[in-house]
Amino acid sequence: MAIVLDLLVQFGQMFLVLALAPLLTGFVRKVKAHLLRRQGPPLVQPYRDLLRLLRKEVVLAHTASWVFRAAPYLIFATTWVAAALVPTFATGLIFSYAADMIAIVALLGSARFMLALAGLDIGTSFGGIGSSREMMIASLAEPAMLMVTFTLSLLAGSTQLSSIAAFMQGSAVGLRVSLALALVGLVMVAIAENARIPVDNPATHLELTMVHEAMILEYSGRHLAVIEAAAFLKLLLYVSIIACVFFPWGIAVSGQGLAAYLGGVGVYVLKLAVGGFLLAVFETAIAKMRVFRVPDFLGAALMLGFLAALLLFVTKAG
Amino acid sequence: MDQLALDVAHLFAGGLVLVSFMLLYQDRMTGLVNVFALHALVVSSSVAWQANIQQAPHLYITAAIALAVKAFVIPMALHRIIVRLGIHREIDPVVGIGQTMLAGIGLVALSIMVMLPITAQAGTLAREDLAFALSVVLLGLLMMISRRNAVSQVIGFMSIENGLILAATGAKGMPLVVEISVAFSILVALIVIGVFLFRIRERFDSVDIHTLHEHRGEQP
Amino acid sequence: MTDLGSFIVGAVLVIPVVSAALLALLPDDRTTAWLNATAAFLTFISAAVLFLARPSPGRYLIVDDLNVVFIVLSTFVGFTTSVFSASYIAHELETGRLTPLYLRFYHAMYQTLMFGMNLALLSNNVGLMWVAVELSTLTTVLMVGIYRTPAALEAAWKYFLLGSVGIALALFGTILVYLAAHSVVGEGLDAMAWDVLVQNAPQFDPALLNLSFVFLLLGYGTKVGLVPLHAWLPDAHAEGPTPISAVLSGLLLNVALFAVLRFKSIMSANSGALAPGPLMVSLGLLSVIFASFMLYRRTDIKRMFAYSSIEHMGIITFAFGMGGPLANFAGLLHMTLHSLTKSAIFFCVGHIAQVKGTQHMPDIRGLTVSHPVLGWGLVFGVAAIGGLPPMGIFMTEFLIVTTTFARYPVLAVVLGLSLLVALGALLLRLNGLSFGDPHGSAEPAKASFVPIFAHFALVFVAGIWLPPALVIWFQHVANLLG
Amino acid sequence: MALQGLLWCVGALLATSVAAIAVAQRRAGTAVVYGIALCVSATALGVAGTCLVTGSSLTGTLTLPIGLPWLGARFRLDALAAFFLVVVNLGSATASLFGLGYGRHEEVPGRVLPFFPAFLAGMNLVVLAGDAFTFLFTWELMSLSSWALVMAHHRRSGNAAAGYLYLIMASFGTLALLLAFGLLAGPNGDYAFEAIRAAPPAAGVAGVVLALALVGAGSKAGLVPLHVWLPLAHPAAPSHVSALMSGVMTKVAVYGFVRIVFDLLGAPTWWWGALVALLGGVTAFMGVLHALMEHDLKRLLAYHTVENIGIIFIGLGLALAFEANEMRAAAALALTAALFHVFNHSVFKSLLFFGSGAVLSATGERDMEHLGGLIHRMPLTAFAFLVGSAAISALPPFNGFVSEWLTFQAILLSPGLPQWLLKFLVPAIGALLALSAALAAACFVKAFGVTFLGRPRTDAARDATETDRYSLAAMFILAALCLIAGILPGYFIDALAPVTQALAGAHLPRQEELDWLTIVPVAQSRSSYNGLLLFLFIALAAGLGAEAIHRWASGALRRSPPWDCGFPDPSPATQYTAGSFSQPIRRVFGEVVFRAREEVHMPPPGDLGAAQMHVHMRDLLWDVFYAPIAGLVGFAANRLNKVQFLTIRAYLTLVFGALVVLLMVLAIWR
Repeated sequence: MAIVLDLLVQFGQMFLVLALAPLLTGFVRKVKAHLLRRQGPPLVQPYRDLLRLLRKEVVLAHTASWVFRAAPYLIFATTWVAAALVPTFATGLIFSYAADMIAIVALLGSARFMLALAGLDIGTSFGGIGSSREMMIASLAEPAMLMVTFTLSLLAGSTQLSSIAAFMQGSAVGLRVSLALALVGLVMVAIAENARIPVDNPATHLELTMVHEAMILEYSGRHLAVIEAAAFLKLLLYVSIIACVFFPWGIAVSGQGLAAYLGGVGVYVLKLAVGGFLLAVFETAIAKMRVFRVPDFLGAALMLGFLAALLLFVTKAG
Repeated sequence: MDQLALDVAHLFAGGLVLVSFMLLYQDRMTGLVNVFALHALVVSSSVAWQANIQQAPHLYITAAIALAVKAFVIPMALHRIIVRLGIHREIDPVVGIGQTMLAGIGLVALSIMVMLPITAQAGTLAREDLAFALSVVLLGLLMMISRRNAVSQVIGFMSIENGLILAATGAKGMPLVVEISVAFSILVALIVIGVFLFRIRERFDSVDIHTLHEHRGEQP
Repeated sequence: MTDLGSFIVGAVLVIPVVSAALLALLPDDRTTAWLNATAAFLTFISAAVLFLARPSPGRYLIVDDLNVVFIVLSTFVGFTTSVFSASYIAHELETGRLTPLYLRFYHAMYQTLMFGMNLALLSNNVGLMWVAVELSTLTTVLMVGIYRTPAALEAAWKYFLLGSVGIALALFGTILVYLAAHSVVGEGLDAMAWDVLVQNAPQFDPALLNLSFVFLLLGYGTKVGLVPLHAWLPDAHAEGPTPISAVLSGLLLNVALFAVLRFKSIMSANSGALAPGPLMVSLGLLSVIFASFMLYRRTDIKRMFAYSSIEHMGIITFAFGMGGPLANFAGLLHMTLHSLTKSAIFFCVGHIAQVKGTQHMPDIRGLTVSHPVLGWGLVFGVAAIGGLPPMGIFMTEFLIVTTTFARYPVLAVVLGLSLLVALGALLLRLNGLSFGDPHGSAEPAKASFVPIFAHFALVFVAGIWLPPALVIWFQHVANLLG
Repeated sequence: MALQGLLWCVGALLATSVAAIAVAQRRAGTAVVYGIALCVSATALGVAGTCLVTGSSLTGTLTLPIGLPWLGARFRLDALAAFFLVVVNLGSATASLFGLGYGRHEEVPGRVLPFFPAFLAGMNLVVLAGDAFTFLFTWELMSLSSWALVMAHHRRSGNAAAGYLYLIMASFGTLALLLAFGLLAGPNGDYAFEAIRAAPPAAGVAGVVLALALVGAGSKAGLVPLHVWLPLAHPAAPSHVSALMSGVMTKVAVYGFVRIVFDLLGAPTWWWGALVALLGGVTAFMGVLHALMEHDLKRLLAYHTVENIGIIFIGLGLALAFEANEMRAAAALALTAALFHVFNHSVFKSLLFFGSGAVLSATGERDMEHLGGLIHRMPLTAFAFLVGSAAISALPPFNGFVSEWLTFQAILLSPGLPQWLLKFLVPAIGALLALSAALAAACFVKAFGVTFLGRPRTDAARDATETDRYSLAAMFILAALCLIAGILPGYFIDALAPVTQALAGAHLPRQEELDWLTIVPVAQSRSSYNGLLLFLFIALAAGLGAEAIHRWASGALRRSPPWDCGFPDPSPATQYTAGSFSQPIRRVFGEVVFRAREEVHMPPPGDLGAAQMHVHMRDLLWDVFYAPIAGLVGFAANRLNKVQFLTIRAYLTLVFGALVVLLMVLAIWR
C-alpha cells in the first residue's frame, strides 16, 4: 500500500513538472514583454502553441532518416526523466536514489547528442551550424556543470540531489565562498544550456546568430511540439535545481503527508516564479554576445566551478 | 763472457732504435732505402749474435734470411720500383720531420715506462732490450702513418718486422722463430709485390678514396 | 678412444688440405663445386665426432670444451656455405664474372681457409695459432680480391695492410706471452702450450701479461673487427664473393674472438694482472655504438650487414668482458646464433644481388612481392638479427641487458639504446627492400634455399627450446671462462 | 585444469597460423582460418569467463620446458589474468566473426591469415605468462605479429612508415620493460614472478621500476607523449585487426602495467598515483582534441583509444594514491572503475572499428569528407555505430557512462588524501576528465553525423550497400553488450570483486543483492546509480509521449525538399563538413594546443575565383619529443659516416692511436 502511495507521489511529480514547464516559459515571456512596455502573449500561450503544433501536419525533408523522426521523442523522454528526478516539492521520494546529479547532467547530454544529430540529419548548412555551435557550447558548459556538481557533492558528501538538498536544509552549511562561486557558475551554465540571452536568443530567426533554433529549423508539426516541450522542461529543470539546492526552504520530506506535500508544491511554484522573473530581468538588461565570445563566457563558468571545487578540496580535511 | 755477451746484444738493440730514428729522419727516397738496408743489417747481425750466445744454430737461418731478403733483395727491388714508377725523390711527410722525431722520442719514453714494472728477468733479453724492441715497433708504425708515400710505408712495416724479430730471437729458446720469420718475410714480399703490381703511385690513397667512390656503392 | 680422437683430429685437418690440392688440380668446374661441398661435409662429420671421441692434448693440438664448440660450429657453417656457394658460383660463371681458372683458385682457397681456421681452433700452441690465423687472413685477402675490379682490389689491399699490422701486433703479444711463461715453465714448446699456460698463469709476471694482452687484444681484435680496428671489414664483405662474406662474418671473426678468449682466460687466471673485462667491455660497447650509427647511411646491402656484424661482435665482446656465468653463456649462445643468422642473411643477400643485378639498396624494392621466399627470408633474418622473438638472439640480448643492468645500469642503458638505434636502421632499410612496389627484374631466383632454411630453422628452434645437453655444455664452458 | 585448456587453445591458434601459410591462397582459406579462430577464442572466452565468475580453479600454475632453459616457461592463471583473458578473447571472437565476412574483401589474404591467429595467441600468452622472460617474449611476439598485420597493405602510401614507427616504439617499450624486469629480478636473474613477488624492491628502486613500466606499457597503450605511432599504425591494418589492436592490445598493455605495478612492485608511494593520474588526464584530453581535428574515420577512432586509455590510467593512478594511503575501499572503487572501463572500451571500440570497416569495404573510403548519408544505404550498420558512439560518449543508459561515473565517484572520494599535491592535482584531473567526456560527445556527433547522416558527398557513398551478415552479427553482439553492461552493471562489478580483492585488498559491496539492481560504490546515502531504472523511465516516457501523440495529434506527413533559405543549391558540398563542424572547437583550443592558423584567401569583389581557406596545425608533441631525437640520430650518423671514407693511412693512424692509448693506460694504471 505504502509503495503504491510512494509511486503515486513520484509519478505525481513527473506530471507536475510536465504541467508546469510551459507555464514557466510563458511567465518569462510575459514578464519580458511587460518590461519592454508591451502587452505580451497570455500566460497560457505556450500551451496553445503546443496544441496548435500537434494539430498541424509534419513537413518532412526528403533526406530525413529515422534518426530525424525518432530524435524528438528521445530528447523529450530523457529531458523529462531528468526533470522528474530533481526534487521539486519533496525530497527522498522512492526513486530519489536514482536522482544522481552526474546522471542528470549525462541525461541532458544524451538529449543534446540526439538533437545535434537531428540537426545534421537533413544535410543543410543551418543544421550544421547549429549542431557544431551547440556542441562547442556544450563542451564547455558540461564540464562547468560537473565542476559545480563536484562542489555540491563534496559539501554534502553525496551526489544525490535529494541528499544534497537535505544537507543544505540542515544548519551545517553556513555561508561559504565556494557555494557562491558554484551558484554563479550554475546560473551561467543554465543560461547557456537554455539558449537564453546573452548566449543565444530564443526569439530570433536570423540564421547567423542562432544556435538552438538552427538545429530545429527543419522540424514542424508534432515533432516540433515535442521538442518545444523538451525545451520548456529543460528550463524548468535548471530553475528547480537551483531552487532545491541553493534555496531548499519549504521542501517537504517524503512521508510527511499530503498537507506537507501541498505546501511544498506551493513554495515550489513561488520559487519558479521568482526564478523566472529574475531571468526575464536579466535577459532584458543585457545584449546578446557574438557566438565566438561564448567560449569566454563559459570558460569563466568553468573556472568558477573549478575554483569552488579546488577550495573545497584544499579546505576539506577528508 | 756472459755479461759481455749481453752487453753486445744490448748494443745491437740500442743500435736498432738509433737506425729507426735515422729512418724517420730521412727525407730522400734513396737515402731511406739505404738506411733501411742498414736497419736489416743490424737486425741480422743481432740475430746472429743471439744464435751465437744461445747456441741456437737455427737462428742463423733467420739471420741469413734477414740479411739476404731485407738487406739486399728488397732494397734493390725498391730502387727499381722507384726508378720504374718514376716516383719523385721527395717523400712527403704528413707532419714535419721535426715533430715526427719528437713523437718518436715520446714513443721510446712510453715504451720504457711500460716496461718498468716488469720484474722477472726475461731470459737473455733484458727489460731495456724489450723496451728497445717495442720502441722499434712503435717507430715503425709511426713511420707508416706519418708518410704519405707507399714505399716509405712499406719500409716502415718492414722495420716493425725487424723489431719483432729482435724480440723473438731475443726470447731464449722460443720455438717456431724460423717459421715465423719466414712467414713474415713472405708477408713483406707480398706487400712489395702488391705495391709493384697495383702500380700504386706515390700514395696508398690513390687506390683509395679518390678513385673509388663510384665503385663503393656509397656516397660520402 | 683417444687414438680414434687423434685420428679424427687428423681428419679435420687433413681433409681440407687434400681437397684443396685436388681442387687446385682438377680442371672441370661442374664437379668441383660438389667436391668442395663433399669435403666440407666430411670435415663437419668428423668434427661432430669430436664430441664423442676426444684425444688427449698433444704438444701442438688440443681439443677441449671451449674449442670443440667452435670447431663444430665453424665446420657446419663451412659446409652449408659450400652448398650455397655451389649454386652461387654457377650463376657467377654464367654471367662470366668468374672464369673457370679463377674458380679452381677459389675452391682451393676455400678449402685452405677451412684448414687455416680449423688449425687455429685446434692448435694447442700460441705460435701455431698465430701462423694459422695469418694463413686464413692471406687466403681471404686473395678471395676478396678475386673479382679484380678496382673496388675489390682496393678492399683486398686495405684488408691486407690492416691485417698485416694486426698480425704484427699479435705476434709481439705472443712473444711477450712466451717471455712471461718461459721463466716459469722453462723454455721450449711448453711455454707456448695452452694447457700449460693456463695451469701456470698465476705465477706469471703480471706486467708482462698486461702488455701482452694489450697487443693481443689489438692484434686479434683487428680480425674481430672491433672499432677502431674495423676499417677493413665492411669493404672486404662488400666486394668479395658472397660466400666469402658469409664465411668472414660467420667464422673468421669467431676464430679471432676465440683467440682473444683464450688469452682472456690466461689473464683472468692471474690475480696480479689487470682485469681484461673493462678493456673488452669498452671496445665492445664502442663497436656497438659506432656500428649502429654507421648502419643508417649505408646504400650497399652487403656493406650494411657487414656493419651489423661489427655491431654483434661488439655485443659478444661486451658479454664476455662482463663475465660471470650468465653473461658468458649469453655470449657463447649469441656467437653461435649470430654465425648462423648472419651467414643465412648473406645467403639471401647473395641471391638477391644476383637476381636484381645490384647491391645498391635503392634499386632493390618490394622483394616480398617479386621474390616471396627471398623477401620473407630477409624479413625473418633482419627480425632475428635485430633481436626480435621468437628467434634466439632475443634470449641472449635479454640475458645480457638484464644481467648488466643489475650490475652497471648505465652500460646497460647505453647498450640497449644503441641496439634500438641499430634495429631502427635495419628496419628502415628492410621497409625499402622487402616492401613497397617491386622494382627491378622479377625473374625467379635459381637459388638453393636449403642452407637458408636450415640456418633459420636452427635459429628459430633455439629461440623457443634449447636442448638441455647443449645448455649444460654451454654453462660448463661459461664457468670455465670465468 | 583451466590453464591447460587455455594453453591448448593457444597451441591450436599457433598451429592454425602455421597451417594458414599453406591455405592462405585457397578461396576457402579465409573461412577456415577465421572459423577456427572464432571457435578457439570462443572456447577460451568460456573457460576464462567461468574461471572469473565461479573463481574455481583459479591460480593454477604450469611450467613448460621451453624458453629460458634453467627457468622454463611459466604460466599462471589468477583473477586478474582471467579478467583480461575475457577481454582479450571476447575481442578475438568477435573480430574473427567479423573477419568471416570482412576477410572476403581482402586482396592479399596471404599477408593477413598467417599472422592473425599468431596475434591472438600472442595476446593470450602475455596475459598467461608467469615469468619475466616469457612475458617479454610473448609481448614482443604480439608486437611482431601485429606489425606484420600492419604491413599487410604495405603498398598503400604511408603504411610502411607507420609500421616502421610502430615497431620502433614497440621495441623501445620492450627495452624499458626489459630494464624494469632487470631491476626486479636482480643480478642473479630470478625472473619468475613468484620470486619477484617474494622480494619486492626498495622504495627508490621501485620508483625507477614504476617509471620504466609506465614508459614500457604506456608506449604500447598509447600514453601521451608515447602515442604517436598509434593513430598511424592502428588504421593501417585491416579493420578487424585495427579493432583488435585498439580495443584489445592496448588493454594487454594496461594488463602489463597493472601486473607490474599493483602485483609485483609491493606497496606503492603516493607520488606514483599523482604521476600516473596526471599522465592519464593529459592523455585523455590530448587524445580527444586530436580526434576532433581528424577527418579520417579510423584515425579518429584510434585517437579516441588514446583518450580512453587516459581515462583508464586516471582510475589506476587514483587507485595507487588511495592504496598508498591505506584507503582500501576507495582504492577498490578506483580500480574497479578502471578495469570496468577496460572492458567497456574494448567492447565499444571494437564495435566502432567494425563499423568503420563495414563502411570501408562498402565505399572504399576512410575520409569522412567523402562519405555521408550512409544511414539510408546501410541502416543496420548505422544503428550499431550509433549505439557505439553513444556508449563511447558516456551517455546513459550505455556502459561507457557507468565506468566514467565510477571514476567520478572515485575522484569525489579523493579529498581524503592527505598529500597537498594530490589535493591540488585531483580536481584538475577531474576537470580534464569532464572536459574530455564532453568533447568526446562532440566528436562522435561529428563522426556519426558526417559519415552516416546528411546527403552522400561522393558516388562511392551514394552507391554503398549494406554489409554482410557475419559483420552485422559481430557488431550487434557488441552493441547488445554495450546496453547490457550499461543497464545491469552490478553483475560486472561483482565479477571484478576478486580482482580488486587480490590487488587492492578490498572490493566493492556486493551489488546484485541490492533492490532494483542499483549500483552503490560506497554507501546508499552517498551515491548510487541505477541504469535499469533510468532505461525503464526513458522507455516509459518515450512510449508515453509517442503513444499520446499518435493518439491525439494529427498523423499527417508531407515529404518536401529541405528549406534552402532562398538559395537553391542541390550540391551536397553545401553541407557542413567534418572540418567545419570542429571549427569552433578548433578556435577555442586549437591556438594553444596545435598552433592552429587559418589562412583565408578571399578573391576581390567581381573576381569569380574560388575563396580558399587553409588550416595549418602542428603536433607540438612531435616537435618537442620526436623531432629532436630523429635529428640527433641523423646528425650522428652523418658525422660518423665520414669514417667510412678515410685513407688507409688514416685507418692505420686509428690503430696506432688505439695502441698508444692502451699503452698509456697501462703506464698510468700501474
